[in-house]
Amino acid sequence: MARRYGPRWALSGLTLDLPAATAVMLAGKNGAGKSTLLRILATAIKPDRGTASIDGFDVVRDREDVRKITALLAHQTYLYESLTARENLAVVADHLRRPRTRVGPALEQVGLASRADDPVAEFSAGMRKRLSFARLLLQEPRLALLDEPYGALDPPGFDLVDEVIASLRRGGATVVMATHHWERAAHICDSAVVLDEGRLIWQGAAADSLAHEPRWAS
Amino acid sequence: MNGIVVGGWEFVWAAYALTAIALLAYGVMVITRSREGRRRADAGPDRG
Amino acid sequence: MSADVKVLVAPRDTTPNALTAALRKELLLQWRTRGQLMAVFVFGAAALLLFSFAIGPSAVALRTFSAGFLWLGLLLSSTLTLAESFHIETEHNALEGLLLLPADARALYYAKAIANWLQLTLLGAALVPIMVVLYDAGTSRLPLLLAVIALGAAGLSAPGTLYAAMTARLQAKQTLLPLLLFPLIVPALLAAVKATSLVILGDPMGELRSWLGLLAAFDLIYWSLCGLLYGRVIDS
Amino acid sequence: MEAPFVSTHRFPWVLLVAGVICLAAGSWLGLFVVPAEHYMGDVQRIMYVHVPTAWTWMVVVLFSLGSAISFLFMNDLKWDTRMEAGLEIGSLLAFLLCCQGAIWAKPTWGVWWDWDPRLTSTAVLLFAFLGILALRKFVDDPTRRAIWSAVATIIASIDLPIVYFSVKWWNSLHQQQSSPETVASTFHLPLRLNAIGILLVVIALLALRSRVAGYRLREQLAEPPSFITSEPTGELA
Repeated sequence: MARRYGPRWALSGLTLDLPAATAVMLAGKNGAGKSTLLRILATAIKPDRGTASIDGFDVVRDREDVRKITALLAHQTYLYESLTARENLAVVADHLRRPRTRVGPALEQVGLASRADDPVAEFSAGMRKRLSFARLLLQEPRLALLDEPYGALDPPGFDLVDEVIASLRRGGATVVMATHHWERAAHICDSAVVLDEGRLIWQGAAADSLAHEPRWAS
Repeated sequence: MNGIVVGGWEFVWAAYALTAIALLAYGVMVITRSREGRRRADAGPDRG
Repeated sequence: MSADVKVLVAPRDTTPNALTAALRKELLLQWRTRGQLMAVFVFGAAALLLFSFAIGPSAVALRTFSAGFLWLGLLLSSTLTLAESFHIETEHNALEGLLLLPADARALYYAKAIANWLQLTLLGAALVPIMVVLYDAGTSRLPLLLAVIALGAAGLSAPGTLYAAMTARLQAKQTLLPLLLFPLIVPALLAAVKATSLVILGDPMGELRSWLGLLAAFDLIYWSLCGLLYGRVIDS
Repeated sequence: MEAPFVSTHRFPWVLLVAGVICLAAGSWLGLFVVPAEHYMGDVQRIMYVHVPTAWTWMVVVLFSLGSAISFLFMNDLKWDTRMEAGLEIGSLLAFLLCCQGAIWAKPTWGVWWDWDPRLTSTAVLLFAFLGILALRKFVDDPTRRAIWSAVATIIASIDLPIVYFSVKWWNSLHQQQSSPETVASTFHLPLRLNAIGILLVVIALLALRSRVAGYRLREQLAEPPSFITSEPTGELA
């Protein structure tokens, strides 16, 4: 599978196996292709070469089916500034064609119940990230794709991320997390995959990734 | 209609000249570009 | 993922269909950003004022061209509202967020086009009193005038929404949107201006019906064609 | 999406030469041999270049529309290069038509622009095509640029007949009796010769211009690095 950005190859020649209901850490330097991989899995972008499939659904041909079972926490928040936190989630619930009853609990789960009716324009980066998490939880994905989940969060926020990942896994979902906080992530993930220059250079149990110093850690 | 239009050759020449010049200029531009493109393509096919 | 794991999908009966969900969002967004619509209205009114300065104080001239000024003012304002309608979608990539849920692209298009149409019709109606005062262009057939404004606004919002989606992320979007939109809506502009002036200045030869027919045909063609092509535009 | 194959066949040169010969012959006949038209006098000779240009322009617009539709269905960038050629040459021909029309209108009606429905529609489509060419300049990703400009080309081309009819009605109050196309039969030879001539020239230009676009695309779409296996697959989750 490969994805091209103009003349530069962001992700090329990658073969990857992610077992079900596990948490996988995706590590690698900036520009290693982590985000590109997540966006291809989430069907946000199409691979230029090769194929990828989730649960047997091809990310290009069966895009709608893949989208039904995946959820992406992207760099961008996917939120509407002028709407309140509750309204943002209500919009998502409507488009998921599900009742809005899940909006309240999702807000509580990410600790935004007190700010539910304030417009997102007044939110800090950390609170927006929490709201994005709530948005992801609403989708009840079978495959959660998290791009830098710890980004812009405060220490209590880190605990929230671990909690959310744990609750996703309890629900039987698989979590793929691209992150630079690999010491912390290694503790809660089962396996780890390391990318460099768009190519897979190491794969194994998350604990092992801490043991020896792979080249990318420097 | 204002009867027989007398003369007007300058307008005729203007129309023909403009068309000829425009097509010629565009043709030259396209031909040079396509030659240059081909030369660059032959020069570095393996550049990737 | 082993095949025997059953996927528990929540019940979907008590929920809106794709179009109403998208429409609900659009109307909510428009209510929340109504301040911007006010600003665009002031812009349109200022444009109408400038037109009268350009022509001069002769009441007769102003009155005969009042329909043209109204539509020019609305056309110039429309590029602002259309561009803004997609700025809120691309600001934090909310549109991609919806598409990944998944949400149906065609429903999103028609909801946005309808919202833009409502906004433009509202804008046009709000500019009518300005026109009546500045150009002494009153009419006893106000409902007919509003109908013409609504039809003309529909002709602007269908292609306008599509081109706003295309140019939303480009740097030169302020120039590209009008550059792409204005040549396209010439028939709608001709028909709308003609119909409006027939309503204001009287319709001795009963031409209004044929102009409204042309406007309706234009709307029909572009509301269906743009809906068809929208998926490809935001998909890439 | 695959970079398009660029042919290096020599047929455009043959067409170019043949076209120029026809144009020369047709123009020579139209300018010197054929008698002046009874009402219009010598000014009418502009028709021998204006009418063929108009016919060829129509062909180029249909070619662009066809290329745009083909690209949307087949996703093959070679159609995108052809559409780009069609858009550019279509704009050139439209511009020429407007100039010729103005040059013809001045001595005939005393004004540079007489709002003839055909000519006005050409001018409107000229601005539409220029807008699409501008759009192509601002979109970097080749796939997105191809899809967006194909969509815009389809929308603009379908608008052409609507513009024609709306201008025709709009302008019907002071419609002139004779339209520039009423040409007596004895004048057909220069007309046909020029028509064939300009058509051949334009086809050659289209072929060459789409090759230029093809070369540019090949440079922009770098080939994947050598170590890529032919069809890597990623079985995930």
